Amino acid sequence: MEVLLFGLIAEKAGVDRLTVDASTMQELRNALADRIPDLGGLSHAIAVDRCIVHDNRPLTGSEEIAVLPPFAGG
Amino acid sequence: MEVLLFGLIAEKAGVDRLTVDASTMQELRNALADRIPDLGGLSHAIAVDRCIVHDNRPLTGSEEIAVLPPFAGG
Amino acid sequence: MSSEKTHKVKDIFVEGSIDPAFIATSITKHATRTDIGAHEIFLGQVRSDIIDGSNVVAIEYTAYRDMALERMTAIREGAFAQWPSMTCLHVHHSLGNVQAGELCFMVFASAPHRVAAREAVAWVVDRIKAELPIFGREVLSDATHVWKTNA
Amino acid sequence: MSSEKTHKVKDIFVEGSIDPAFIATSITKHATRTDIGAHEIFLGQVRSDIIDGSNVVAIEYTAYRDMALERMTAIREGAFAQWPSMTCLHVHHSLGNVQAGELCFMVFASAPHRVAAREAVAWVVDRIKAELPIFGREVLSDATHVWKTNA
Repeated sequence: MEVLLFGLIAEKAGVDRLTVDASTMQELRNALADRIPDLGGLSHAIAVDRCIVHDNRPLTGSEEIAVLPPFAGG
Repeated sequence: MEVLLFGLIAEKAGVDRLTVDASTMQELRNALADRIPDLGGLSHAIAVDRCIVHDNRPLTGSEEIAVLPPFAGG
Repeated sequence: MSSEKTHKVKDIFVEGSIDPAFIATSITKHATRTDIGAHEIFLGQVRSDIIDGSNVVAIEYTAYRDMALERMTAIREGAFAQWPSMTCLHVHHSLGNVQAGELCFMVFASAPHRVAAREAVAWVVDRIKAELPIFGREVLSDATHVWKTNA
Repeated sequence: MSSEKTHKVKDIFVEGSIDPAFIATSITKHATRTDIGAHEIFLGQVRSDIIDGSNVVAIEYTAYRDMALERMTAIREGAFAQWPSMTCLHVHHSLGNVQAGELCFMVFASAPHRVAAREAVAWVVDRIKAELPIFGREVLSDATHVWKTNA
Protein backbone atom coordinates (compact mmCIF):
# COMPACT_ATOMS: atom_id res chain seq x y z
CA MET A 1 0.00 0.00 0.00
CA GLU A 2 1.06 3.56 -0.63
CA VAL A 3 1.71 5.81 2.34
CA LEU A 4 1.75 9.62 2.10
CA LEU A 5 4.29 11.48 4.24
CA PHE A 6 4.12 15.13 5.25
CA GLY A 7 6.23 17.85 6.80
CA LEU A 8 8.97 16.78 9.18
CA ILE A 9 8.12 13.11 8.58
CA ALA A 10 8.68 13.46 4.84
CA GLU A 11 11.89 15.36 5.53
CA LYS A 12 13.22 12.60 7.78
CA ALA A 13 12.22 9.90 5.29
CA GLY A 14 13.69 11.85 2.39
CA VAL A 15 10.58 11.07 0.32
CA ASP A 16 6.93 12.09 0.41
CA ARG A 17 5.52 8.67 -0.31
CA LEU A 18 6.44 5.08 0.53
CA THR A 19 5.10 1.71 -0.48
CA VAL A 20 4.78 -0.82 2.35
CA ASP A 21 3.02 -4.13 2.99
CA ALA A 22 0.77 -4.39 6.04
CA SER A 23 -2.48 -6.16 6.85
CA THR A 24 -3.06 -4.43 10.21
CA MET A 25 -2.30 -1.06 11.71
CA GLN A 26 0.34 -2.66 13.92
CA GLU A 27 2.11 -4.15 10.91
CA LEU A 28 1.89 -0.75 9.26
CA ARG A 29 3.47 0.96 12.28
CA ASN A 30 6.27 -1.59 12.30
CA ALA A 31 6.88 -1.21 8.57
CA LEU A 32 6.98 2.58 8.87
CA ALA A 33 9.41 2.38 11.81
CA ASP A 34 11.75 0.33 9.62
CA ARG A 35 11.62 2.86 6.81
CA ILE A 36 11.60 6.22 8.58
CA PRO A 37 14.61 7.06 10.75
CA ASP A 38 13.72 7.97 14.36
CA LEU A 39 9.99 7.68 13.73
CA GLY A 40 9.48 6.54 17.32
CA GLY A 41 10.93 9.80 18.58
CA LEU A 42 8.82 11.99 16.28
CA SER A 43 5.33 13.03 17.31
CA HIS A 44 3.00 11.80 14.59
CA ALA A 45 -0.45 10.41 13.84
CA ILE A 46 -1.62 7.98 11.17
CA ALA A 47 -4.67 8.75 9.04
CA VAL A 48 -6.59 5.98 7.30
CA ASP A 49 -8.90 7.24 4.59
CA ARG A 50 -8.40 10.77 5.96
CA CYS A 51 -9.36 9.98 9.55
CA ILE A 52 -6.81 9.64 12.34
CA VAL A 53 -6.98 6.15 13.89
CA HIS A 54 -5.40 4.79 17.03
CA ASP A 55 -6.58 1.17 17.01
CA ASN A 56 -5.17 -2.00 15.45
CA ARG A 57 -7.77 -2.35 12.72
CA PRO A 58 -7.13 -4.66 9.75
CA LEU A 59 -6.12 -3.04 6.48
CA THR A 60 -7.16 -4.30 3.05
CA GLY A 61 -4.46 -2.44 1.16
CA SER A 62 -6.90 -0.16 -0.65
CA GLU A 63 -6.92 2.47 2.09
CA GLU A 64 -5.37 5.90 1.75
CA ILE A 65 -2.71 6.01 4.46
CA ALA A 66 -0.90 9.14 5.64
CA VAL A 67 1.68 9.85 8.35
CA LEU A 68 1.10 13.29 9.86
CA PRO A 69 3.46 15.33 12.05
CA PRO A 70 1.95 17.92 14.41
CA PHE A 71 -0.38 20.40 12.75
CA ALA A 72 0.65 24.02 12.29
CA GLY A 73 -2.27 25.67 10.51
CA GLY A 74 -3.51 29.13 11.36
CA MET B 1 -27.12 76.34 33.24
CA GLU B 2 -27.05 75.01 29.71
CA VAL B 3 -28.36 71.50 29.09
CA LEU B 4 -27.44 69.47 25.97
CA LEU B 5 -30.17 67.27 24.48
CA PHE B 6 -29.62 64.31 22.16
CA GLY B 7 -31.52 61.96 19.88
CA LEU B 8 -35.15 61.31 20.72
CA ILE B 9 -34.97 63.75 23.68
CA ALA B 10 -33.87 66.59 21.41
CA GLU B 11 -36.57 65.64 18.92
CA LYS B 12 -39.28 65.76 21.60
CA ALA B 13 -37.96 69.04 22.97
CA GLY B 14 -37.67 70.53 19.49
CA VAL B 15 -34.24 71.94 20.38
CA ASP B 16 -30.82 70.48 21.12
CA ARG B 17 -30.03 72.73 24.05
CA LEU B 18 -31.97 74.37 26.88
CA THR B 19 -31.09 76.84 29.61
CA VAL B 20 -32.52 76.02 33.04
CA ASP B 21 -31.93 77.07 36.65
CA ALA B 22 -31.24 74.34 39.21
CA SER B 23 -29.08 74.03 42.30
CA THR B 24 -29.54 70.26 42.75
CA MET B 25 -30.10 67.28 40.50
CA GLN B 26 -33.68 67.07 41.73
CA GLU B 27 -34.35 70.66 40.75
CA LEU B 28 -32.73 69.94 37.40
CA ARG B 29 -34.98 66.92 36.83
CA ASN B 30 -38.05 69.00 37.71
CA ALA B 31 -37.00 71.83 35.41
CA LEU B 32 -36.38 69.40 32.54
CA ALA B 33 -39.76 67.71 33.07
CA ASP B 34 -41.39 71.15 32.70
CA ARG B 35 -39.59 71.85 29.45
CA ILE B 36 -39.54 68.49 27.64
CA PRO B 37 -42.92 66.95 26.77
CA ASP B 38 -43.42 63.40 28.12
CA LEU B 39 -39.89 63.26 29.57
CA GLY B 40 -41.13 61.01 32.38
CA GLY B 41 -42.25 58.45 29.80
CA LEU B 42 -38.97 58.49 27.88
CA SER B 43 -36.07 56.33 28.96
CA HIS B 44 -33.15 58.68 29.61
CA ALA B 45 -30.10 59.33 31.74
CA ILE B 46 -28.52 62.60 32.87
CA ALA B 47 -24.79 63.16 32.53
CA VAL B 48 -22.97 65.73 34.65
CA ASP B 49 -19.54 66.61 33.33
CA ARG B 50 -19.77 63.57 31.01
CA CYS B 51 -20.55 61.03 33.71
CA ILE B 52 -24.00 59.59 34.25
CA VAL B 53 -25.24 60.39 37.74
CA HIS B 54 -28.22 59.04 39.65
CA ASP B 55 -27.96 60.88 42.94
CA ASN B 56 -29.26 64.26 44.15
CA ARG B 57 -25.92 66.06 44.22
CA PRO B 58 -25.81 69.86 44.37
CA LEU B 59 -25.02 71.74 41.16
CA THR B 60 -22.96 74.92 40.95
CA GLY B 61 -24.19 75.90 37.50
CA SER B 62 -20.80 75.46 35.86
CA GLU B 63 -21.32 71.78 35.09
CA GLU B 64 -21.80 70.39 31.59
CA ILE B 65 -25.26 68.78 31.71
CA ALA B 66 -26.67 66.41 29.06
CA VAL B 67 -29.89 64.42 28.75
CA LEU B 68 -29.25 61.11 26.99
CA PRO B 69 -31.77 58.72 25.46
CA PRO B 70 -30.81 55.02 25.15
CA PHE B 71 -27.52 54.38 23.39
CA ALA B 72 -27.47 52.89 19.90
CA GLY B 73 -23.80 52.71 18.97
CA GLY B 74 -22.32 49.74 17.17
CA MET C 1 1.55 51.76 16.02
CA SER C 2 3.20 51.50 19.42
CA SER C 3 1.98 55.06 20.01
CA GLU C 4 -1.48 53.45 20.10
CA LYS C 5 -0.68 52.39 23.60
CA THR C 6 -0.53 55.99 24.80
CA HIS C 7 -3.80 56.99 26.30
CA LYS C 8 -4.47 60.43 24.96
CA VAL C 9 -7.99 60.99 23.65
CA LYS C 10 -8.26 59.75 20.07
CA ASP C 11 -11.13 60.58 17.78
CA ILE C 12 -13.03 57.45 16.74
CA PHE C 13 -15.67 59.16 14.64
CA VAL C 14 -15.81 59.20 10.85
CA GLU C 15 -18.40 60.95 8.72
CA GLY C 16 -20.58 58.44 6.86
CA SER C 17 -19.90 54.76 6.34
CA ILE C 18 -16.60 52.94 6.84
CA ASP C 19 -15.04 51.96 3.51
CA PRO C 20 -13.76 48.35 3.25
CA ALA C 21 -10.71 49.77 1.43
CA PHE C 22 -9.91 51.73 4.58
CA ILE C 23 -10.00 48.47 6.54
CA ALA C 24 -7.61 46.88 4.04
CA THR C 25 -5.24 49.82 4.43
CA SER C 26 -5.45 49.48 8.19
CA ILE C 27 -4.62 45.76 7.97
CA THR C 28 -1.70 46.44 5.62
CA LYS C 29 -0.15 48.93 8.04
CA HIS C 30 0.42 46.10 10.50
CA ALA C 31 2.76 44.17 8.18
CA THR C 32 5.80 45.89 9.66
CA ARG C 33 4.85 44.75 13.16
CA THR C 34 6.20 41.23 12.91
CA ASP C 35 5.54 40.52 16.58
CA ILE C 36 1.83 40.32 15.65
CA GLY C 37 0.43 36.85 15.06
CA ALA C 38 -3.31 37.51 15.25
CA HIS C 39 -5.78 40.18 14.21
CA GLU C 40 -9.41 40.16 15.31
CA ILE C 41 -11.81 42.56 13.60
CA PHE C 42 -15.43 43.25 14.43
CA LEU C 43 -17.51 45.16 11.89
CA GLY C 44 -21.02 46.46 12.42
CA GLN C 45 -23.21 46.67 9.31
CA VAL C 46 -26.52 48.55 9.12
CA ARG C 47 -29.24 45.92 8.99
CA SER C 48 -32.42 46.49 7.02
CA ASP C 49 -34.76 45.40 9.79
CA ILE C 50 -38.47 45.47 9.10
CA ILE C 51 -40.30 47.75 11.53
CA ASP C 52 -44.11 47.96 11.33
CA GLY C 53 -43.98 46.79 7.72
CA SER C 54 -41.32 49.23 6.56
CA ASN C 55 -37.63 48.57 5.94
CA VAL C 56 -34.79 50.41 7.59
CA VAL C 57 -33.02 52.12 4.67
CA ALA C 58 -30.38 53.99 6.68
CA ILE C 59 -29.32 55.02 10.15
CA GLU C 60 -28.35 58.60 10.98
CA TYR C 61 -25.88 58.53 13.82
CA THR C 62 -25.29 61.38 16.24
CA ALA C 63 -23.18 61.37 19.38
CA TYR C 64 -22.36 63.33 22.47
CA ARG C 65 -18.82 63.53 21.17
CA ASP C 66 -16.89 64.74 24.20
CA MET C 67 -18.44 62.18 26.53
CA ALA C 68 -18.09 59.39 23.95
CA LEU C 69 -14.39 60.08 23.49
CA GLU C 70 -13.81 60.26 27.23
CA ARG C 71 -15.59 56.94 27.72
CA MET C 72 -13.66 55.44 24.80
CA THR C 73 -10.36 56.50 26.35
CA ALA C 74 -11.34 54.73 29.58
CA ILE C 75 -12.40 51.61 27.66
CA ARG C 76 -9.11 51.61 25.74
CA GLU C 77 -7.15 51.88 28.99
CA GLY C 78 -9.22 49.05 30.46
CA ALA C 79 -8.52 46.85 27.45
CA PHE C 80 -4.74 47.37 27.57
CA ALA C 81 -4.80 46.75 31.33
CA GLN C 82 -6.65 43.45 30.87
CA TRP C 83 -4.76 42.28 27.77
CA PRO C 84 -1.28 43.78 28.17
CA SER C 85 0.10 41.69 25.30
CA MET C 86 -2.22 43.50 22.89
CA THR C 87 -0.14 45.31 20.29
CA CYS C 88 -2.73 47.83 19.13
CA LEU C 89 -6.42 48.63 19.13
CA HIS C 90 -8.24 50.66 16.48
CA VAL C 91 -11.84 51.82 16.82
CA HIS C 92 -13.99 53.72 14.34
CA HIS C 93 -17.67 54.61 14.44
CA SER C 94 -19.76 56.42 11.87
CA LEU C 95 -21.61 59.67 12.36
CA GLY C 96 -24.24 60.93 9.95
CA ASN C 97 -25.94 58.80 7.33
CA VAL C 98 -25.07 55.13 6.81
CA GLN C 99 -27.17 53.15 4.32
CA ALA C 100 -28.39 49.60 4.99
CA GLY C 101 -25.60 47.20 4.00
CA GLU C 102 -22.86 49.72 4.75
CA LEU C 103 -20.44 49.49 7.66
CA CYS C 104 -20.86 51.77 10.68
CA PHE C 105 -18.45 50.35 13.27
CA MET C 106 -15.02 48.74 13.45
CA VAL C 107 -13.06 47.37 16.38
CA PHE C 108 -9.67 45.96 15.35
CA ALA C 109 -7.22 44.43 17.85
CA SER C 110 -3.86 42.81 17.16
CA ALA C 111 -1.71 40.70 19.45
CA PRO C 112 1.04 38.09 19.32
CA HIS C 113 -1.53 35.35 20.00
CA ARG C 114 -5.19 34.99 19.17
CA VAL C 115 -6.86 34.77 22.56
CA ALA C 116 -5.87 38.29 23.66
CA ALA C 117 -7.07 39.83 20.39
CA ARG C 118 -10.32 37.85 20.45
CA GLU C 119 -11.18 38.61 24.05
CA ALA C 120 -10.24 42.27 23.79
CA VAL C 121 -12.44 42.82 20.71
CA ALA C 122 -15.43 41.14 22.36
CA TRP C 123 -15.05 43.18 25.51
CA VAL C 124 -14.46 46.49 23.71
CA VAL C 125 -17.43 45.99 21.35
CA ASP C 126 -19.72 45.21 24.28
CA ARG C 127 -18.47 48.16 26.33
CA ILE C 128 -18.87 50.60 23.42
CA LYS C 129 -22.42 49.48 22.77
CA ALA C 130 -23.29 49.87 26.45
CA GLU C 131 -21.38 53.00 27.41
CA LEU C 132 -20.84 55.35 24.49
CA PRO C 133 -23.53 58.05 24.04
CA ILE C 134 -24.18 57.38 20.37
CA PHE C 135 -27.72 57.72 19.01
CA GLY C 136 -29.20 56.18 15.89
CA ARG C 137 -32.20 57.42 13.95
CA GLU C 138 -33.45 54.56 11.76
CA VAL C 139 -34.91 55.98 8.57
CA LEU C 140 -37.67 53.77 7.17
CA SER C 141 -38.76 53.16 3.60
CA ASP C 142 -42.05 55.00 4.29
CA ALA C 143 -40.03 58.13 5.26
CA THR C 144 -40.91 57.83 8.94
CA HIS C 145 -38.23 57.03 11.49
CA VAL C 146 -37.67 55.24 14.77
CA TRP C 147 -34.87 55.61 17.29
CA LYS C 148 -32.60 52.58 17.61
CA THR C 149 -31.90 51.25 21.10
CA ASN C 150 -29.23 48.78 22.12
CA ALA C 151 -31.18 46.22 24.14
CA MET D 1 -23.75 34.08 -0.46
CA SER D 2 -26.64 31.91 0.66
CA SER D 3 -25.00 29.12 -1.31
CA GLU D 4 -22.35 29.24 1.40
CA LYS D 5 -24.73 27.28 3.54
CA THR D 6 -24.57 24.28 1.23
CA HIS D 7 -22.05 21.82 2.49
CA LYS D 8 -20.17 20.71 -0.58
CA VAL D 9 -16.42 20.62 -0.19
CA LYS D 10 -14.97 24.08 -0.81
CA ASP D 11 -11.31 24.75 -1.37
CA ILE D 12 -9.88 26.97 1.35
CA PHE D 13 -6.30 27.05 0.11
CA VAL D 14 -4.63 29.96 -1.65
CA GLU D 15 -1.09 30.04 -2.97
CA GLY D 16 1.06 32.50 -1.00
CA SER D 17 -0.11 35.20 1.37
CA ILE D 18 -3.64 36.59 1.70
CA ASP D 19 -3.88 40.11 0.27
CA PRO D 20 -5.69 42.69 2.45
CA ALA D 21 -7.34 43.94 -0.74
CA PHE D 22 -8.92 40.50 -1.14
CA ILE D 23 -10.34 40.85 2.39
CA ALA D 24 -11.79 44.26 1.49
CA THR D 25 -13.42 42.75 -1.61
CA SER D 26 -14.85 39.95 0.51
CA ILE D 27 -16.30 42.47 2.99
CA THR D 28 -17.78 44.55 0.17
CA LYS D 29 -19.60 41.55 -1.30
CA HIS D 30 -21.73 41.37 1.85
CA ALA D 31 -23.27 44.82 1.34
CA THR D 32 -26.20 43.30 -0.56
CA ARG D 33 -27.01 41.02 2.37
CA THR D 34 -28.88 43.57 4.46
CA ASP D 35 -29.94 40.96 7.01
CA ILE D 36 -26.32 41.00 8.23
CA GLY D 37 -25.58 43.18 11.23
CA ALA D 38 -22.20 41.84 12.33
CA HIS D 39 -19.01 40.57 10.76
CA GLU D 40 -16.24 38.95 12.77
CA ILE D 41 -12.90 38.38 11.06
CA PHE D 42 -9.87 36.53 12.38
CA LEU D 43 -6.58 36.97 10.54
CA GLY D 44 -3.39 35.02 11.19
CA GLN D 45 -0.15 36.85 10.46
CA VAL D 46 3.27 35.19 10.24
CA ARG D 47 5.18 36.22 13.34
CA SER D 48 8.92 36.75 13.27
CA ASP D 49 9.64 34.71 16.39
CA ILE D 50 13.23 34.41 17.51
CA ILE D 51 14.36 30.77 17.61
CA ASP D 52 17.88 29.99 18.90
CA GLY D 53 19.00 33.50 18.05
CA SER D 54 17.61 33.57 14.50
CA ASN D 55 14.44 35.26 13.25
CA VAL D 56 11.63 33.52 11.42
CA VAL D 57 11.64 35.19 8.00
CA ALA D 58 8.88 33.10 6.39
CA ILE D 59 6.74 30.01 6.78
CA GLU D 60 6.32 27.49 3.97
CA TYR D 61 2.95 25.84 4.35
CA THR D 62 2.05 22.43 3.01
CA ALA D 63 -1.11 20.42 3.64
CA TYR D 64 -2.68 17.03 3.22
CA ARG D 65 -5.23 18.71 1.01
CA ASP D 66 -7.92 16.04 0.71
CA MET D 67 -8.07 15.39 4.43
CA ALA D 68 -7.90 19.10 5.27
CA LEU D 69 -10.86 19.86 3.01
CA GLU D 70 -12.87 16.96 4.41
CA ARG D 71 -12.20 18.13 7.97
CA MET D 72 -13.04 21.70 6.97
CA THR D 73 -16.38 20.59 5.54
CA ALA D 74 -17.20 18.88 8.85
CA ILE D 75 -16.15 21.96 10.82
CA ARG D 76 -18.29 24.17 8.57
CA GLU D 77 -21.29 21.90 9.10
CA GLY D 78 -20.66 21.94 12.85
CA ALA D 79 -20.52 25.73 12.87
CA PHE D 80 -23.81 26.16 10.99
CA ALA D 81 -25.42 23.55 13.27
CA GLN D 82 -24.33 25.42 16.39
CA TRP D 83 -24.98 28.94 15.08
CA PRO D 84 -27.89 28.53 12.67
CA SER D 85 -28.40 32.28 12.40
CA MET D 86 -24.98 32.61 10.78
CA THR D 87 -25.36 34.05 7.29
CA CYS D 88 -22.06 32.93 5.83
CA LEU D 89 -18.61 31.67 6.70
CA HIS D 90 -15.48 32.16 4.61
CA VAL D 91 -12.17 30.45 5.33
CA HIS D 92 -8.86 30.81 3.53
CA HIS D 93 -5.44 29.43 4.37
CA SER D 94 -2.15 29.93 2.61
CA LEU D 95 0.00 27.25 1.04
CA GLY D 96 3.59 27.84 0.00
CA ASN D 97 5.71 30.75 1.12
CA VAL D 98 4.36 33.49 3.40
CA GLN D 99 6.80 36.13 4.64
CA ALA D 100 6.84 37.41 8.23
CA GLY D 101 4.27 40.19 8.52
CA GLU D 102 2.07 38.72 5.77
CA LEU D 103 -1.31 37.10 6.34
CA CYS D 104 -1.68 33.32 6.15
CA PHE D 105 -5.17 32.64 7.50
CA MET D 106 -8.63 34.20 7.45
CA VAL D 107 -11.88 33.12 9.10
CA PHE D 108 -14.78 35.48 8.35
CA ALA D 109 -18.29 34.93 9.72
CA SER D 110 -21.35 37.14 9.30
CA ALA D 111 -24.66 37.03 11.15
CA PRO D 112 -27.59 39.27 12.03
CA HIS D 113 -26.20 39.77 15.54
CA ARG D 114 -22.68 39.84 16.91
CA VAL D 115 -22.62 36.95 19.35
CA ALA D 116 -23.18 34.25 16.72
CA ALA D 117 -20.46 35.67 14.45
CA ARG D 118 -18.03 36.08 17.35
CA GLU D 119 -18.57 32.62 18.81
CA ALA D 120 -18.49 30.89 15.44
CA VAL D 121 -15.18 32.49 14.45
CA ALA D 122 -13.55 31.55 17.76
CA TRP D 123 -14.75 27.96 17.46
CA VAL D 124 -13.81 27.58 13.80
CA VAL D 125 -10.33 29.08 14.30
CA ASP D 126 -9.64 26.73 17.22
CA ARG D 127 -10.95 23.68 15.35
CA ILE D 128 -8.89 24.46 12.23
CA LYS D 129 -5.70 24.84 14.24
CA ALA D 130 -6.35 21.54 16.03
CA GLU D 131 -7.77 19.39 13.23
CA LEU D 132 -6.55 20.43 9.80
CA PRO D 133 -3.42 18.64 8.56
CA ILE D 134 -1.47 21.76 7.64
CA PHE D 135 2.28 21.87 8.17
CA GLY D 136 4.56 24.86 8.51
CA ARG D 137 8.27 25.01 7.87
CA GLU D 138 9.65 28.12 9.58
CA VAL D 139 12.55 29.48 7.56
CA LEU D 140 15.10 31.24 9.76
CA SER D 141 17.40 34.16 8.99
CA ASP D 142 20.43 31.83 9.22
CA ALA D 143 18.94 29.67 6.41
CA THR D 144 18.13 26.78 8.73
CA HIS D 145 14.53 25.85 9.47
CA VAL D 146 12.31 24.43 12.17
CA TRP D 147 8.86 22.86 11.93
CA LYS D 148 6.08 24.85 13.52
CA THR D 149 3.75 23.03 15.93
CA ASN D 150 0.42 24.26 17.25
CA ALA D 151 0.79 23.70 20.97
